[in-house]
Parts: sequence; C-alpha cells; structure tokens
Amino acid sequence: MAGANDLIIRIGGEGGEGIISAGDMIAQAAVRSGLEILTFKTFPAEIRGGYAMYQIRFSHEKILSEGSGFDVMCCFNQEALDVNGKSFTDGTVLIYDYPGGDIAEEQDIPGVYCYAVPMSKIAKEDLGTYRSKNMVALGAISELFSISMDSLRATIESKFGKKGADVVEINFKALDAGKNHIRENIDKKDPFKMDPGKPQEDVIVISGNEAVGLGALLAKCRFFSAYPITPATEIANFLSRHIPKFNGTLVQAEDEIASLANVIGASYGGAKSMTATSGPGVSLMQELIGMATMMEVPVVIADVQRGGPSTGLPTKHEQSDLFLAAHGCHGDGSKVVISPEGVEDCIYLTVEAFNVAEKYQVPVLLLSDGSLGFRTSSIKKPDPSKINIVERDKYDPASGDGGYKRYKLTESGVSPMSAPGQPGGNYISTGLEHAESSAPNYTPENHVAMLDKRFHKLDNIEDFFPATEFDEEEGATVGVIAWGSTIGTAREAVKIARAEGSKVAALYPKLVWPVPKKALERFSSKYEKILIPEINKQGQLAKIIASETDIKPISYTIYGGLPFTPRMIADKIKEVI
Amino acid sequence: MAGANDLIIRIGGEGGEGIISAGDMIAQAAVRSGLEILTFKTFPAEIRGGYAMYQIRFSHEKILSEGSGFDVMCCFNQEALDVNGKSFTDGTVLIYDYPGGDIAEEQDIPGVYCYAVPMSKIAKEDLGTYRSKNMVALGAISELFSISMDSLRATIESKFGKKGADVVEINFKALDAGKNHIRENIDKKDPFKMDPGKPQEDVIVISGNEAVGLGALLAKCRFFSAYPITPATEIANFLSRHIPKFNGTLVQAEDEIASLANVIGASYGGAKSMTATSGPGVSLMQELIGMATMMEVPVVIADVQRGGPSTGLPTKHEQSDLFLAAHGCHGDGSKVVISPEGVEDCIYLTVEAFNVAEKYQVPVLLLSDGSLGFRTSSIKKPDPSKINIVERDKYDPASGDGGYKRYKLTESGVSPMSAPGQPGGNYISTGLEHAESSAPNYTPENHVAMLDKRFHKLDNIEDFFPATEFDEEEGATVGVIAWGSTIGTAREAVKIARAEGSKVAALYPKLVWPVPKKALERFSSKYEKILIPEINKQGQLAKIIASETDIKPISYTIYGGLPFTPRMIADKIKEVI
Amino acid sequence: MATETIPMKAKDYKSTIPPTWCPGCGDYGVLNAVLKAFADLKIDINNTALVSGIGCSSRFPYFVKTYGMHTAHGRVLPVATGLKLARPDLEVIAFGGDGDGFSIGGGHVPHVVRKNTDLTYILMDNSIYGLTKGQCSPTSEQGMVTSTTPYGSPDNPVNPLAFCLTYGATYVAQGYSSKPKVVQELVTEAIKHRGFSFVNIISPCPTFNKINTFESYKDKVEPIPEDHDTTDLNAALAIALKAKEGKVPAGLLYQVKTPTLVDRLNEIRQKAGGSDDYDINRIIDAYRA
Amino acid sequence: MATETIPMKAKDYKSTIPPTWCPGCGDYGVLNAVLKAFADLKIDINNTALVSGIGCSSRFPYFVKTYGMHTAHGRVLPVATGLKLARPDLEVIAFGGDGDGFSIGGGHVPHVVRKNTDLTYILMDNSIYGLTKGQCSPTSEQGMVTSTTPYGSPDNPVNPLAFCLTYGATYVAQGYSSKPKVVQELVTEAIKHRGFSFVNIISPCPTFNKINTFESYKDKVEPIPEDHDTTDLNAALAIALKAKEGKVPAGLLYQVKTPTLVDRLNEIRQKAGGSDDYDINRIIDAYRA
Ligand SMILES: Cc1ncc(C[n+]2csc(CCOP(=O)(O)OP(=O)(O)O)c2C)c(N)n1
Ligand SMILES: Cc1ncc(C[n+]2csc(CCOP(=O)(O)OP(=O)(O)O)c2C)c(N)n1
Ligand code: SF4
Ligand code: SF4
Ligand SMILES: [Mg+2]
Ligand SMILES: [Mg+2]
Repeated sequence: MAGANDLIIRIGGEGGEGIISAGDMIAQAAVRSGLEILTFKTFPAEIRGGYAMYQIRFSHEKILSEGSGFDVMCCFNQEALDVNGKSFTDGTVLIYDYPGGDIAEEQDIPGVYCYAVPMSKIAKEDLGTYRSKNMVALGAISELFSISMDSLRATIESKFGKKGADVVEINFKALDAGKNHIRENIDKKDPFKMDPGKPQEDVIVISGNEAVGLGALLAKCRFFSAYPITPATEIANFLSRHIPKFNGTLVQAEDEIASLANVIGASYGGAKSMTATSGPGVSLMQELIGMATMMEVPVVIADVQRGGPSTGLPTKHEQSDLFLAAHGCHGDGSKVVISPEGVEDCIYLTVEAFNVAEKYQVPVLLLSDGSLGFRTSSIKKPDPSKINIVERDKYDPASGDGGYKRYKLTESGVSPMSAPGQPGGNYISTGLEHAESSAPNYTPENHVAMLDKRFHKLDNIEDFFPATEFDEEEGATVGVIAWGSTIGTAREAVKIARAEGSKVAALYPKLVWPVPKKALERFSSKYEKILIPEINKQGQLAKIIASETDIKPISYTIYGGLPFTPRMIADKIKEVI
Repeated sequence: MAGANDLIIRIGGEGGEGIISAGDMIAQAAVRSGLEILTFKTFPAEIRGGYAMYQIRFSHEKILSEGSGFDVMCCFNQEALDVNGKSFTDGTVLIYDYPGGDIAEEQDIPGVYCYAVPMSKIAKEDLGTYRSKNMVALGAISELFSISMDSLRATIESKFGKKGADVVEINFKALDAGKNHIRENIDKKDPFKMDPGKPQEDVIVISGNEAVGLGALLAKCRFFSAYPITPATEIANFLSRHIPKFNGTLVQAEDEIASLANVIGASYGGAKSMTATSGPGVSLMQELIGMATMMEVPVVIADVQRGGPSTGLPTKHEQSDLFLAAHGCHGDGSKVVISPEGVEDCIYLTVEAFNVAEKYQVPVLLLSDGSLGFRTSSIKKPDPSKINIVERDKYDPASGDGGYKRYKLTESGVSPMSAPGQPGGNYISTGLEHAESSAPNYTPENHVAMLDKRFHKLDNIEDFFPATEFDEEEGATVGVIAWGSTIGTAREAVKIARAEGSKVAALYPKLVWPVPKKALERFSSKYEKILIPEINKQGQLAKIIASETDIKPISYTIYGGLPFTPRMIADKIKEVI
Repeated sequence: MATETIPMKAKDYKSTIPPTWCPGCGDYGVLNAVLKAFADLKIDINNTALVSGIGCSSRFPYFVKTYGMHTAHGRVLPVATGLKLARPDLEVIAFGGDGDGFSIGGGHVPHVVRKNTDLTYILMDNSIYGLTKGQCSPTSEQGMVTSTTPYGSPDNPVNPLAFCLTYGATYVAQGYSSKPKVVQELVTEAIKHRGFSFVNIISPCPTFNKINTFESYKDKVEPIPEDHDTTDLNAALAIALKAKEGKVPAGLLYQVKTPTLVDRLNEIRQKAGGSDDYDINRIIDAYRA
Repeated sequence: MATETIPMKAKDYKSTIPPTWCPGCGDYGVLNAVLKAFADLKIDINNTALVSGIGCSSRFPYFVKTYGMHTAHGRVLPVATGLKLARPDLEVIAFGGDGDGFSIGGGHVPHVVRKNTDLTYILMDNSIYGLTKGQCSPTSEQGMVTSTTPYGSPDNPVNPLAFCLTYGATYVAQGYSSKPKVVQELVTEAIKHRGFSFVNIISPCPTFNKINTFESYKDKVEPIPEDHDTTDLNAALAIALKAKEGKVPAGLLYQVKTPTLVDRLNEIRQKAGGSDDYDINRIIDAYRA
C-alpha cells in the first residue's frame, strides 16, 4: 500500500491483451503531468496463455521500490482476480471487466470498492474492436484517479501518430468510452486521487534494460555481442538501434560462448566491449570469463538475473547468480561484480562497470535482475558531459624500456596494455599461465607471482569505486545490508521502521565482489546485528560476507520469483531488534 | 626426505626420454618384491621439449603422500639438475648422465653423494640404441639401492614379452650394463637401501585415474561420455577398454557440454552414468549441471583438477575448482562435492559418488587432481563382492496411487523416479520450474516448495555418507582440516608434528559440499585454532567453512602447481601453536 | 496403468496439458500431423520419449502422453543421443526450433548426424526466435528486420537441409505445417528409418515473423518431383540448395541405409566380449604387479 | 621500435620462442610456408594478429612476431571475429587443429562462414588429438584405434572442405604440409581474399597418428585438375567429397566474391547515420515522456 500522494495501480489479465502497452501509456502520461513513476511487470514464460501483470506506482516524490501491495486492481479476467484477490485489504479498489467479459459474477467484497466496467463489451459492441479494451480501461482509470486525460491523449498521439490519424482517433474514442462509463455509472467512494505535479523538463522514462544500454553508450562502448535471452534481450534491442550511430558494432552471435568470445577479441583490439545475458548465458560463459581473467582483457557482462537454476523461471525475479558471479570459473579467478539498485544506477553503474574493467583489466559482471530490467522509472535526464570515463592504462611505445612486457609485474598489479597496430607492443594474449613477456611459463614461482598479481591489482578497488552508501543511526542495534534491486525496498523499509519507532541503520553496497571489506567492517563494528535480506534460497551475499569478514549476518531470504515489499523488510527489522 | 625404510627416488629429464616408463617399471618391480610404492609425476604441457619428472617413494609401510623432498635424484640432463639442484640437502644422492651426456661437467657438490653414470654413452656406444638409456639408469639405481633385480627382470618380461624375446634381451642387457657400471666404477658411500619386503598376493598397482574408472565399473556405471582433457583423459582410456565388456557404452563426445548432455539423457533412461573432465570442462558444464539439479537426474562428474584459471597449467596440480563445484551454476543449485585423498579412495569414493547421486538424484562432483590422477600406488586389491551399491528410489507402477508425480513433495525430499518403459510412469523431465507432476509451474508457492525440496533432500547427507575421519588428540589446541589429496600429506604432517612434540588434532572430510556441519562443529568445538592447508590462492575450503559454520579458520595456501610436503604443514602447525 | 491395448487414435496421444502456442502458430499443424503419425505407427507411449530443447516449438513434449525431456537451449540432440544409446529399445524423437537446432545447438548437429545416431529429429522452422519475442534466427533472410536487427540482418541464412545432407544424414525430408498429410507421411517414414532422420518443417510464427508468413509460402512450397532419386546425394543437395532461390521443396530428399551408431557400438561390445555378467576381477587382476 | 622498413624475409617473422612441436611434426612445414607467405605479402607484424584455439597446432602464434591470441579450446573463430569486427584495419588470421575447429569449435564454423566474416582460417589437420596424446579426432577414420577407441572408432569422419563449402565459404583450399610451395601459395591467396577463406592443411602427427602418416599420404594427395572451375560450387563439392574414397585433393577448390560481414556492417552504420561524434543527447531525448 502506498502512503499519501502515493498510489499503486495494478492491471492484470491474459498476456497479449494489451496490458503492457496500456501500462506504459498511463505511466508516460503521469510523467508528462509531473508525477514520478516506477513500474513493475510480470509475464508468463510462454508467449500466450498466461497471466500478465503491470503495476504502476505514482508519486510526487522519488520512488524507491515497487512498494507494498497495491491500492487499485484492474482485472481484465478471472485469473487476475484470483491471483490478486488474496491480497485485497480494507480499502482496495477493484475495477473489473463486467458484465460481458471473462469474469462471470458481479463482485461484492466487503471493504473493497468494487467498480464494474464492461471493458470487453464496450470495446466489442460500442467500438467494434476487442483490441481497444485496454484503452477503455485506461479511460476509466484516468477518470477515477485524476490521471491527466490531456497527458494521456498526448501520449497516445505521440505513440500512434505515425500510424495515422484514424488509429489515434479510435484510441481517443476508447478512452472517452471508459471515462464516460465511470462518469455515468460509477459512484466513486474511494479516497484515491493523484493530483498532477509540476511537469519537469529534464525527466526521462526508461527501463532498466534500456538504461544499461544507454550507460554502455555513455561509457563509449563500441562493441556489443549477445545472444537473445529473457529478461536481457532489451539491452541488445536498444544497442542494435543505437550503437551503429556511433560507428560501433553489434553482433547477434550463435550462442553466449561466441558472444563473450567476440567481446574478448574486440577488447583485445582496443574497443570497449560488452555482452548481456541472463543466468543460463553466464553459466555457459564460465570458461571464457576465466580466460578474460587470465588474459587480463577488460570486458563487461551484464547479467539480468532470472529465477534459477536451469531454465527455471525465465520471466521472474531472483538475485541468485551471485555465487556463480563471484565464485564461478575453475581455478582462482579474479573478477568484479557490481549490482545496480534501480534504473538510474543501471545507467551510471554500467559506466562504472566499464571504468572498473578498463582500470583493472578484468571481467566485470553487472548483476541486474528481471524486475529491474523490465521496470520503467522516471529519472533525471543524464548529462553526458558529466560522465567520468576511465581508460585502460595503454602501452606507450615511446616508453622505450626495451622489450614490451604485457604482463609486467608492476606495483599496482596493472600492466600497460598495447593494442594491435602499436609498433613494439606485439605479444600473444593467452589463457595459459605466462611470464611477464606473455610466453607460456609453468614454474611454481611464476604461477604464484601471476596469481598474486591478478588478485593484488584489485586490492584498492573499494577506494576506486566507493559506491557503498551508509545510512547510519545513532543508537541502532540492527544494521541492514541490501544489494541490487532490494536496496530500494530496504530504503523504504528503513524509513517505515524508523517512522514506526525502530532504530535501524543501513548499508548499501553496489560493489558486491570483491566485497567492500572496509565499509562492511566499519559498518558492522557499530551494530550488533546485521540483517541481510536478499532474493535467493541460500542467502548468497550473507554467506559471502560471512566468509570474507568477521560478520555473522542474519540472513533473510525469500525466493518466490517476486521482490520483497518494504513492509516485509520493515517487519523483519522489528523482529530482529 | 623419507624416514627409515622409506626411500624417495626421482628421475628427471626431457619429456620423451623414457622417464615415465622407467619409473613405472621400477615401481612395479618394487611392489613385486613386497614394497609399497607411491609415485608422483610432472609433465610439460607440451608434448616435447620440456622437463618431465617421475618420483617414486618406497616403503615397507602404507605410504600416505609424495613425502618431503627426495633422497636420490637421477638426472638425465642438465635441466633436471638445475630444477632439482636447489633442493639438494646434506646426504642427497645424485646420479647423473656423465660423461657423454647432456651434463657437461663433473659434479662435486659438498655433502651430496655424486655418482656419475654415462647412461647416454653406454646406451649409444655399448648397446647401440640411445633409447635404452632409461634401462641403463634403472640397472644402476637397482644396484645402488638393492631394488630386486629379479623383480625388475620379471616386470620387463611381462611388459615387453609380447614384443618378442629380442626386445626383452636388449632391455636385460641395458639393465646389466647399468648394474655393472656401478659395480665396477662406483664406490657407494650413501646409506640408502631398500630391503625387499614380503611379496603380497592381494596388491595391485594402479593410478588415480584408472582407479576412478574402476570405481565406476564397480558401482555398475554403464554409460560414460567424455571429451579428452589433461589430466583426466586416462579415466576415459580405462573405461573405453573395459565398459564395453559389461555391454556398457562409451562415447567420445564433440565437447564437454555434449558429454554431460549424453550422461543426463542416459541417466534419465535409467543407466548409471558419468563423465570425467578437468576445470575447463566443468566450467563449460555449468548450465547442464544446473539442469541435472532441476531435473533431479543422478549424474557423476569427475573433475581431475589442474592449475587454473583458464587453460592455466594443464599438467599441474591445484585444488582450485571447489568454489566452482560448490557455488557454480546460475540460480540456487543443490549438488554434492566429494573429494578422494588417495588412489584407494579414487575407487571407493567413486562408488560413493554414484551412491550419493542415485540416493539423492543430484549431480555429484568428484574432485580429484592432477597429482592424484597420475599417481600410482600399491593398494589392496578391491573385493567386488564387498562393494555396497545404492540404487535410486524407483517408481513402482503397482503403487497405484493414481497419476504419477515425478516431483512429488515427499518427507525426505526424494521422489520415486520412473524410467521410460514403465507404464504409468510417463512424465517430462524438465529444467523449467515445475509442479509435482512435472508440468511447468511458475507460481511463487511452487518455486519455494520445489527449491526447498531440492535442498532439503540433502539435509541428512552427512549421515548417509559419513566419510569424515577424526584424528583427535587430548590437549591439542590446533586442529587441522584437510581435503582431497592434501589429506595424505596432512596425515604425515600430523605424525611428524606429534613426533616432534606438538599436540595436534585433525579432521579429514571427504564430503566437501554440502560441508559436513555436524562433524565440523563437533571438531571445532574442541580445538581453539583450525588450520586449513589447501592448494589454491583464495583458501576456498576455508572460506566455504567460514560461511557455513561458526569456524574462523586459519587458511594456509600454496599455489605453485605442486603438492604440499608433510614438512611444510608440520612447520605450519608448530607456527600456529 | 497397463500398456494400452486398444489402438490409440491421434487424439488419444494428447496429454492433459493444452498447447501454449499463439492462435495460428504453425506448430499446431505439426503437433497434429505427428500425433497422426504416432497413431499410424501404433507408437507405444511407454517406450517412446520426446526430447526437446528450448523455444516455443520445444514445448512439444508436454502436449503428448509419452515420456519426454524438455532440456536446455541447444542441447536436444546430445541429450537424446545419451538416452538412445543407453536405451536402444526406446523410440527417441527430438524436437526443436531453428534457433535451438542451428544456432546454439549447431555444434552438435554435425556429430550426431555423421555418427548416424538412431534418432528422428523434427525441426519446426519459423525463421525467427519465437519464445524470446522475435529476433533474427539462423534461417532468417539476409536483410530481415527484427528487434535485434532494426537495420536488417547482415547475415546469410543457414540451410538446414544442405547441412544435414553434407553431414551425412541418412534420411532428409522437408514438410510444411499447412500440408499436414505430407508432414504426417514424412514423419512416419522418418520414425521407421534406422539411423538419423531429419525432418525440417516450415512452421510459420504469425506473431513475430511478418515476412515468412503462411501467405508468403503459398507460391514457394514445391513438392519434390516424383522422379527425384532419393538415393542420389548430389541430386538431393541440388534440391536443398534451391532455398537460395526462395524455393521450399517439400518431400523426401534423401534416404540411404548404412550402419547406425547403435550397430557400431554393438560391434564394439562384441569385439570386447561384452556380457551382462562379465567378471570384473578379470580387469582388476591385470593390475597386479 | 619503429615499423620495419627493410622488407622482412620469412625467417625475420620468427619470434624468439622456438616451436615446441615434436621432431617430424607436420606443423613445422606449415609454419615455414606461412612465414614465406608473410614475406611474399610483406605482412606488417604490427597490423597482423594470429589467433588460435588450443592444441599442438594452436601454439602457432607464439612462434611469430606479430600480435596474437592463444585462446580457449574451440573458440578461435569467435574470438578472431570480435577482433576483426572491432578492428577491420587489421589482418586477422585464425589457426587451429581438426579437434579445435571441427569438434568443440564446430558450432562456430557455420556462422562465421555463412556471414562471410573477413578472416583467414588455417587448419592443421592431423586426424588426431595431438596435445592430449592421441585420441580420435573428428577427421579420424572410422575404425581407427586410438587411446579412447581401443576397439576402433565407431564414427564416420567429418569433411572440413565439404562443410565449409556448404556453409557458404567464399575461398576453400587444401594443402599438404610436405608440399610447402603449394601451401605458401594457397595461404597467400587466402590472405588476399576478401571475406572468409579456409585453408585445410594435412599436417601429419608422427607421434600419435600411426595411420595417417607422411608415408600414407604419398599416393593419396592429388593436385586439383588444372581445368577445375573454381567458381563452380557443385564441382568443388564433388572434389571435396572425394575424401570418402581416401583421396586428398590439394589446391584451390572454390573462390567467389560476395559482400563480407565488414561490408554489411558498414552498410548498417550508414543506414543508421553512423558517425564518430554522434550526439548521444539525440538518443536520450527520445526517452522524455
Ligand atoms: C542458454 C540460453 N540462451 C538463450 C536462451 C533464450 N532462448 C529461449 S528460446 C530461444 C530461441 C528460440 O528460437 P527457436 O529455437 O527458433 O524456437 P521457436 O521459439 O522459434 O520455436 C532463446 C534464444 C535460453 N533459454 N538459454
Ligand atoms: C574445454 C577444453 N576441453 C578439452 C581440452 C583439452 N584439449 C586440449 S587440445 C585438445 C585437442 C587437440 O586436438 P587438435 O585440435 O586436433 O589439435 P592438435 O593438438 O592435434 O594440433 C584437447 C581435447 C581443453 N584444453 N579445453
Ligand atoms: S510466438 Fe510464434 S512460434 Fe511462438 S507460439 Fe506464438 S506464433 Fe508460435
Ligand atoms: S604430438 Fe603430434 S601434432 Fe603434437 S607436436 Fe607432436 S607430432 Fe606434432
Ligand atoms: Mg524459431
Ligand atoms: Mg589434431
């Protein structure tokens, strides 16, 4: 449930009924009218024949998470009612397709405001096209909760304008039909209403996946190769449209192994390079991630996590690839794992992922997740001129120190990297253990020196990438540590818990591997109990922190394919105190 | 250095000079004469042109490890002398090819007994064939340290008999030439000598890799598919000869992914099935290991670990795939990791790996390593009639409880498994999250129930497979925990430390994932400090134990591609006390 | 619970799980034709396993009453191979899509085919990635606009028929979802064939592929001439290569009899003196010093 | 440290790392021929990268002074592809063995080939796994005894030439390590070719392959007839399929000119209005509500 000036609307029904596009439009319209929005979607793993849901949270303030529950439920069919009915509480608003739709009975649920809107019937009988059902629903919703009709019309116009005036007209008519049905037949009793805000110039609405693509472009990524996979494909979709504009290259490879191989070859050649996939792809990439570690080639791998293991729950949400990301690859492999908390982070942490990869010449995994990838959010328009870009330490042919040593044992552990074309910089990049020159070398001394080098270079990463946020509280005994998209939820939970009188602190690391030890130790030294909520079975971050520090965290895991609600974490905080 | 009745001889030179076959023969001969042996080999990663070494440890008692250093070094060339020279100590015996060989100078090393034997010269000039050089060396060695010449001759006869009497004769002549050179020219001053033992009827000499193959046959493995890789290929070599004898199937697949896919298909069909590989193969198998977890198909994957990451050090020794084995696969994957300590374990723990896989319907990884795979040992001949074999819980069509539920939520978490051919047992084995029936199901409740099931079934594994050995000591403050082939070394180290007056206890887990919590906690509750020696950079078992229990281990890692010596661990024990 | 004794009709082979394909999907036609072939052949649901990879088409096994496996993307053939080799008594039929088979799974095809592995492989080719919502597939035309190729695909397509013929397949045929009778016949013969049989079925995806539609195939699908010699590899290759001209030959391209992988493995067992109760001590004793 | 200006001789291209191959290994002949081709072509060591997989043959790049990558088993082509696409200015040449290329790497070949990726691929075919000490390779004959096939291999071999032709390669040739002059010419032309060029070189492994020895090839290697039309795909396929009769055709089988992947990607950049200083704000602004 949302607070004041905060409204959560859900639309649910059969996949393919236009729920996603209706949701997108009302979200866009709300932003046009000056509101903040954050959306949340669930799809079936099948193309047709399953339950799909689109939730929009509206507010006048920055929104941090999906929120807890919902205020308004708009049901396109009986299944949507069944799935969501159990979550109705006192004061929930139910809008449902009746009569003439899939829902056979009139609803009269105690404590719930039930508004019947015959969406299917209006669409089919009055408008002559069943496909306009979603627009009828939008009209009803905007009328009921004062979402600006002008903004909605403007959104429709910019979306369908290209398809012709008649298409726009049909949609307008459907909107009006929905609006009029409310005006004429419904006696609004519920208290929900979103006042329009002050329209803002510098706001964009973008999804998490698109934001990763945008971040890559901002970081000057010029080579991208991937293989389609849910829920990561939209990163490729975005870049396929835009990377050629920068004379960059996009390859749809034959599989994930080939895509990472492409990326490693391109990065060896000097291009900032990236791939994007989900868990199954990351599993397949293990050998080559280790090769990138060994070759010390910078690469960025976005992993939009889904429910696992195996094919699992392709369209659901989980934070369960951390073990694989941090501890995967045979042998001792040094690499970095970064995880964004929200859509804005998807932009800026993608830039950071490139910076870290280039700075340390390592593979960097960027762990997003299905909810975040599909989420759209209103965020401040990024300013490209303010983006800080780090370049790899390049070999300088003029350095003139005799034979070039690709894997020179330097103090920092990072060795200048040449690129083909540079005279004197010739070397063979290799996955075999090698001497400084890059020639194969299997002596014990050399292997020790090179393993040390590859780990040592990351010793100071926490200072280079200090993206760990402290939210301290005097007198608190419990400190919450969250990662990835659970951070937003935890932020709200902490607010709620504090508002309800609990003392609680929080730490939000964006660097999850190597774990930011200094921050973790500083934080844990102040709070007796460390609570780590995360969405996986094993408590993966909690276990990694337990093994890397002296912290003995209390692990709080859920793993049903859905995000936490702030309420859940707030309750847990109280329980732990 | 070995103790009384304990001798370590090394032969070193260029790969391809017959060092490996000479070593094999003297080892065989020693066993024939009633000694115990344990060998250790290092090869170059290239076929030609690198240093190869064969070490044999002889004793009258059971041998637990490669030992510390060596007593006798037989150098075929200068490189062997350079590599090993730094490890000479007071009393080392050096036998070297001089004059007329690759070593240009006569050796006179203070404190070292230097015996020049012109092996190349004798072979070329007296015997007319350079290839007999290794036999000349053997003759000299057996004469010097009283390795039974009769046994050597018998070994040669049984090895070369098939090739004809003249081949045997040439080898005998070379042996004699070496022996005579010692008798005539060398004044033996060193004290080393191996008295023959009592020849034993029920002893075999077998390598770690062959032992894994034998274990598989004993477990009634009838399907094996693999892709060649050093240092695991000998498992496939062994099974390719023998599995067809049992009407079983061996496939050399096109890659490691296909080999595990083959194995999963075969096991679904009801056959006990296995693959064998090394780190790079395990990396490639990650996706399908997760699939086996999800499908609940029993499979055994032998990983003969080598130096990593990436191509790394293909012929060297490391225990660095534990993180990947335990924490690999995207999503939360339940699986089991077992690690043998020596050649005998390679037989019996392979049987156990099958038992665990079948009992729990999980993928089981058997982590051996390069040293152990190539090691030959004299061991007690296994008695097939004493092997305990566990079969999977099979679906009984007569159970008549209506529709078959492949993934039934039982109390133990294990569900009876049907095999094609069984009427009424039809189902679709799947990597998608599924309901009890096996039909796809993505509801939160179901995913939670199924994840819980897949982890829960392993809850009691420590009782089913209680292969954790306690070596307690009253009053000790330090407890050593070792795994894999480091166990043998640790056993000797503990003996040494105790002999030298230290109080120390030890725990030897063979089940490394899920960690045997009860054993670890019982053990750690008694000893203040827990020391974990292992051969990898990160201290992988130490970290996993730290994350799964309250133990804060002291991690002792080396990672030069070679095993520990008992001396190193003994010294560390003292340092920690 | 006993094996069915009354002959089953096509519809009797349907499981209780209703297909999740979009209305109008070509895969329905394939399902119906395959079920008819099953009825024709009196397929025993207990001794048959349908194995698939990942994709819309790979959902196939769920909709049939036999045994089956829904594996990982691209791994249908090696999984099916393992099952067949461990259980030569079973009828093992592999199903999948163009991406599953010829993109991520393309490395397995040559080997499963050259070994003449005793499998039937039924591929539903829609020239698109259906399940992931419309990306370019290995059989998509060069220039095709999809979500990952907004400026048109730069890639020439693969030719599944020509590939399998060159790999040494011993049965190669092509059908079209809208001609269920032909598909049924080709599938029936493919299942009867000993060794590897490949049936490529053009099965349009109306949801995501707006180029290779049922409409577009109307004039392209051409029955293979009656007089085509199905034992002539060169002639078969020539037909397969017609794809370049936009033609879709339908019918049997090639069929020959050669020893299968199961045959060869049996030979090996014989050479090794294989028996179900071989005495393992004979192996162990060879390791005595 | 400046780019070499005096023309380099073949031996000048040798790095300081001596080859680690066994005495008598066919790969020495390939190395020498390739170095001569480099000298012929005045290859610039700074603008050339040799990329390989894993195997004896894949050690090749270490022995040459250019840039290079020694990658993972089977991944030579996709790594080389990435490098070439990111740096079309470079000469990128891929090297590997029969196992690397056609077993574990066999899934990449069709795609790299059909896309006409601008690479030269030189494969040293010894019909064995050399580096892992003698197992059956995808080009090993059926019946061959190796360490993993003690009763003889059950598998029919692959045909690299026929595969690449069917995949749509635009340059396909075969050489033999003992005929270095021919190899040198074929490699020279392959490097000059725009698009994907494939040179299969029979390169015996005297250490582990006792069947396909230099001796055994003496009567098998046959120059391709002078009058062969190298633009005739069917004729080329017919020659490639001669392998079945134990023949080893040597020479150029096929060469045609068609747009390359680099060409196609340039077209896409043009369509997209690509420029090095495209204003990213134009993209961002499209996301305003
Ligand atoms: C390792 C892996 N990579 C990617 C995916 C995502 N994926 C699922 S189906 C599919 C392609 C489906 O296309 P096709 O095989 O042609 O089947 P169709 O849906 O068209 O029938 C992809 C890329 C996956 N499941 N696993
Ligand atoms: C993933 C992986 N699997 C297996 C291996 C082991 N391996 C190294 S080289 C090789 C085969 C070599 O054969 P080929 O490619 O023909 O090259 P050759 O040595 O004969 O030149 C194998 C199987 C590996 N390095 N990596
Ligand atoms: S998306 Fe295409 S292939 Fe998939 S079910 Fe729908 S129509 Fe069929
Ligand atoms: S093993 Fe064979 S391929 Fe390898 S270097 Fe030796 S001869 Fe050449
Ligand atoms: Mg498809
Ligand atoms: Mg080879």
